[in-house]
Amino acid sequence: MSLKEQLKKDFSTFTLALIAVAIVLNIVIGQIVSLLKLPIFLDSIGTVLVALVAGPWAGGLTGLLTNLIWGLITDPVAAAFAPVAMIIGIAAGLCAKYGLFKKWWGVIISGVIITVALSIIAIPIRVYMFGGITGSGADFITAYLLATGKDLFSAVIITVITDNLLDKIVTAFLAWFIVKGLPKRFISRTPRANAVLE
Amino acid sequence: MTLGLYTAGDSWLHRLFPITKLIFSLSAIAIIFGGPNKWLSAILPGVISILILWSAGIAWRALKLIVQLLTPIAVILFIVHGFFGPANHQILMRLGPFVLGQEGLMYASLIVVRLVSTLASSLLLVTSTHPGSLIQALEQTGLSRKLVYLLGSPLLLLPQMARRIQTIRSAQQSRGLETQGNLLQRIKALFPLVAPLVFSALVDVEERSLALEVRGFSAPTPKTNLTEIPDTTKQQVLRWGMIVIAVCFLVFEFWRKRNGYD
Amino acid sequence: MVMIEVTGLTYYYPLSHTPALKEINLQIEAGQFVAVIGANGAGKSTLCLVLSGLIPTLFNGRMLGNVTINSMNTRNHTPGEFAGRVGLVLQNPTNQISEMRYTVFEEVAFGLENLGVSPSEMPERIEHVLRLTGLIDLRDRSPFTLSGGQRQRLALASMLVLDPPVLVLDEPTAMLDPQGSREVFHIIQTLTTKNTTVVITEHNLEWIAQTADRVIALNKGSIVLDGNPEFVLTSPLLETFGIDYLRYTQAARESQIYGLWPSQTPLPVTLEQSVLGFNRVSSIKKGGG
Amino acid sequence: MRICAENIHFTYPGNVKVLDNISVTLNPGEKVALIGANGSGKTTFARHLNGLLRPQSGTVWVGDWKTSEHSPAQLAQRVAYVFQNPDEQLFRQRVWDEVAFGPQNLGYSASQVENMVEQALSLMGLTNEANFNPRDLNYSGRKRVSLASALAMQTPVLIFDEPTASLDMKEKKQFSKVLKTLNLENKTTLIISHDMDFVVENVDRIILMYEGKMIHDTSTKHFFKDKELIENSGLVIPQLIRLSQELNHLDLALNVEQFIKERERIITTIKTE
Repeated sequence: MSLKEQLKKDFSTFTLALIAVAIVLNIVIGQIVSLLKLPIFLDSIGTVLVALVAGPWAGGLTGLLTNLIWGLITDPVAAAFAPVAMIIGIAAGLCAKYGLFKKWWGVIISGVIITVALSIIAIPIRVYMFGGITGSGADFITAYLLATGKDLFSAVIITVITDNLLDKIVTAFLAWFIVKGLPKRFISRTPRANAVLE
Repeated sequence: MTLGLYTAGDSWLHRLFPITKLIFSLSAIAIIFGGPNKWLSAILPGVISILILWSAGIAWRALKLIVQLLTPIAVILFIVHGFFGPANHQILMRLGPFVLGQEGLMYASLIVVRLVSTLASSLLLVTSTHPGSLIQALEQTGLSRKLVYLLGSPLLLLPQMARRIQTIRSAQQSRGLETQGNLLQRIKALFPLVAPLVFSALVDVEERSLALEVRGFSAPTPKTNLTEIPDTTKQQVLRWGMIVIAVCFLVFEFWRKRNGYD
Repeated sequence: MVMIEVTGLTYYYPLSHTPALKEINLQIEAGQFVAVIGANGAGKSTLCLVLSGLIPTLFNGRMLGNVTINSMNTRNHTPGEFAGRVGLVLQNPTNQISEMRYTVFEEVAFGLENLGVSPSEMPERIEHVLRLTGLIDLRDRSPFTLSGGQRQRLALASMLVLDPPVLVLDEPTAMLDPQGSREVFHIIQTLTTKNTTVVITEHNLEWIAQTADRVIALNKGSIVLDGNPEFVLTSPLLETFGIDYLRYTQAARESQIYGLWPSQTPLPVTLEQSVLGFNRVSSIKKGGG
Repeated sequence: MRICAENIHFTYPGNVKVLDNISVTLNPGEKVALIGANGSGKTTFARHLNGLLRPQSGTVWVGDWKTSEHSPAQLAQRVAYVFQNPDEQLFRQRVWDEVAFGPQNLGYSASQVENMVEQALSLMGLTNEANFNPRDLNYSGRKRVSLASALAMQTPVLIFDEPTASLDMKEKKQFSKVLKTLNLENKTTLIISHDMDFVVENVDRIILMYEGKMIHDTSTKHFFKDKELIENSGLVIPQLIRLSQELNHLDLALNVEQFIKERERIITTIKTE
């Protein structure tokens, strides 16, 4: 199948409606997390879900657009991290494609891979645009590391990874459970989901 | 929640073709981060943006937003880089065991100025443009309807889904789910709240896609638009002008760096 | 003129080994108003998807037989090509809003824009359907501020503006309150006077009895009864297919056993018919003294 | 268990008055329907009965508990509330586990939970679907799972929001049997519904709400006597009631059996005349 055909198949009207819904899930699920006062974000669960059932490109697009829309309606700063959100979707989609989302330990590994992948993009943005600071609680880690004599770059690397690892593993697990609970009728519309279900 | 940043109005800025404002913001951001003379490139676009916002009568709102969004970052930036900046040499002040360094402060200031400028120029776009108009303008400029759908429909879907969270929470509480209490209880409540939201949204996807199909969303015919947002030749020229200026700045800076002027 | 022709249709959803529809043969004339009834899981919704040309192209299932709608074989044409030729209204009014437009007026325009109708032609057509559906005063409102019934009327308007010769409705009132249902029924009824072919699945048998030209009963994916409302809705078999009788019919059926319904009179499907029948017994008894 | 609402008022932010001085008592063993147009305040009122909403003034008693002093999760021990849309609550991979969620939350032991689940599944005719993914069932199937998950909690009070929407004849008959069983167990049931044909055949008492007020609260039999009131409130009058009215019956029939009795009475009076 040529790339063009694959893209056409990956972006049917069904997939488009799915991506639109997933973008909204990314944005609103934060409300549940803050309702429960949990120390995670879960703001890429829709992205990972789409990546699992519709492939890395669709996943990447979901992440990218989520942050652009965020930028449009609540905080333009979020738009700066759109490439990061995109990488999360692509990485998750590739993990699924190569069969990592079949066993629980594979899901943990995927969470780690996603974290590493997003760090590669997030770190330069954080350092060059924001001087390593994002105005969240994670900045204390950066401050502490700088105080102990680390350079800015390594301080940010450690911060980004510690800040994201738990969140991305939890996200990967939730998305995995959800795909396993999808109805047959839905799965039949998204053949890629079979790579997740044994 | 949906149209959080947009401020309704009828100023000249509001009436501008959205793409003109978009190009302004993008050019400004390019110059802020890649223009020659770090400080001047960082400050100038911000000042121009604020002046424009002021003439459109929404400068106060934009400034308030800037303060709101950037204060935490700015404060932490000054503290972190001021006291722990890796490049600190010149000592300005001692506070117990902590040392305030000039290099760190200058670096933090530059970042803050850049962020203020960036935010001001993007707020110029988003506070004066209804998201719907921006998306329609993108469509008029040739963006595919599929992408337009992906940008547009989440905006309108958001409030509905946000309401659904409340219903799900009530439904699960009625089944005895405790959503407050200790950390373990709260962790346990996560899946029963998240999963119905996701599942119910996904169940709707099929019906939503069918509804789009029967209204010709993927019809092979060329599309038309009921209304057009007016654009002018003047604005077209202006847009190209801004792009040219931004590119010139970037090329100049690139050339300067290559020849070792820094 | 035959508008819809189904021959030897059997359809399996993907991953399913039992057919959702089995050996269906069906001809629907242009302008006919057909109601489809059946228990849950009998295949009503699947039939709707077939008759609107979305099965087989959109679903990866297996289909035997052929379906032609307005002389177009559904195997050879994409849903995009059927848009404007077949309208489809679904259960959930909210899911049918495009979420791309900010007013009722623009929402109705969405389909016209997709089909490339010239902008100068649009306002007149839109105003016409907004009047027809009683939404003209709400033209500048956001679709999201409408009640369920109003939204469903908007979904109808968005289909009707495309002027499709065939309109398929899959339980359009299932999620509405009585007031909303009444409004939607009223609009659909006006279509019977036009030459639109209408296929509707609906639980409200009383309304079907008053409105439909023809009723088709499905059971486990097969057509088991097909005829005018009086014939289908009073069939002694109806109960075995898991379909309720109208209370009028039920009352007369049971009254018959006690001689309280005239033996030569067909069972009623409307209030008027029941009143006539029951009163006849009283007058016979009176006359016979 | 008795539920008692005393002078409840409730206003949503933005000054929309939804409940205007509502007082009502629901007794053990009573089957009550709450009807009225959308926006009349039915749901808002019902959500006061299990503590999802707290009265801004007035008191709601569930047995000897005030709802204002207990969380909805605690009140779930006494009141089960089934929401209209099953998709907004189902989340587990198997029907069995889904139905077990409520009893588990209420702290029952594993063997008790098993018992409660089996009973509820058999009541709703879902025993054969116990191992299915709830989302592989069609909408009415999912609806029945949500009903079963409330029944499994074995609470003395049950509230159902549009329980029969989308159910077909057999499924409705099944649910009607469930209501009778609950009634025999002396439970209090409240049904919010637009399905008037179902309501008249299955409840003893009807409460009609209009713009935040309870404008009618009477036995089902009595309810339809006030023709004007019913027509003004936009209700669908059940077929048999309409037929009885057209035939000038003195006794308005709630079901076919009553209808036939009345016909027989009329015919015999004609004969004896």
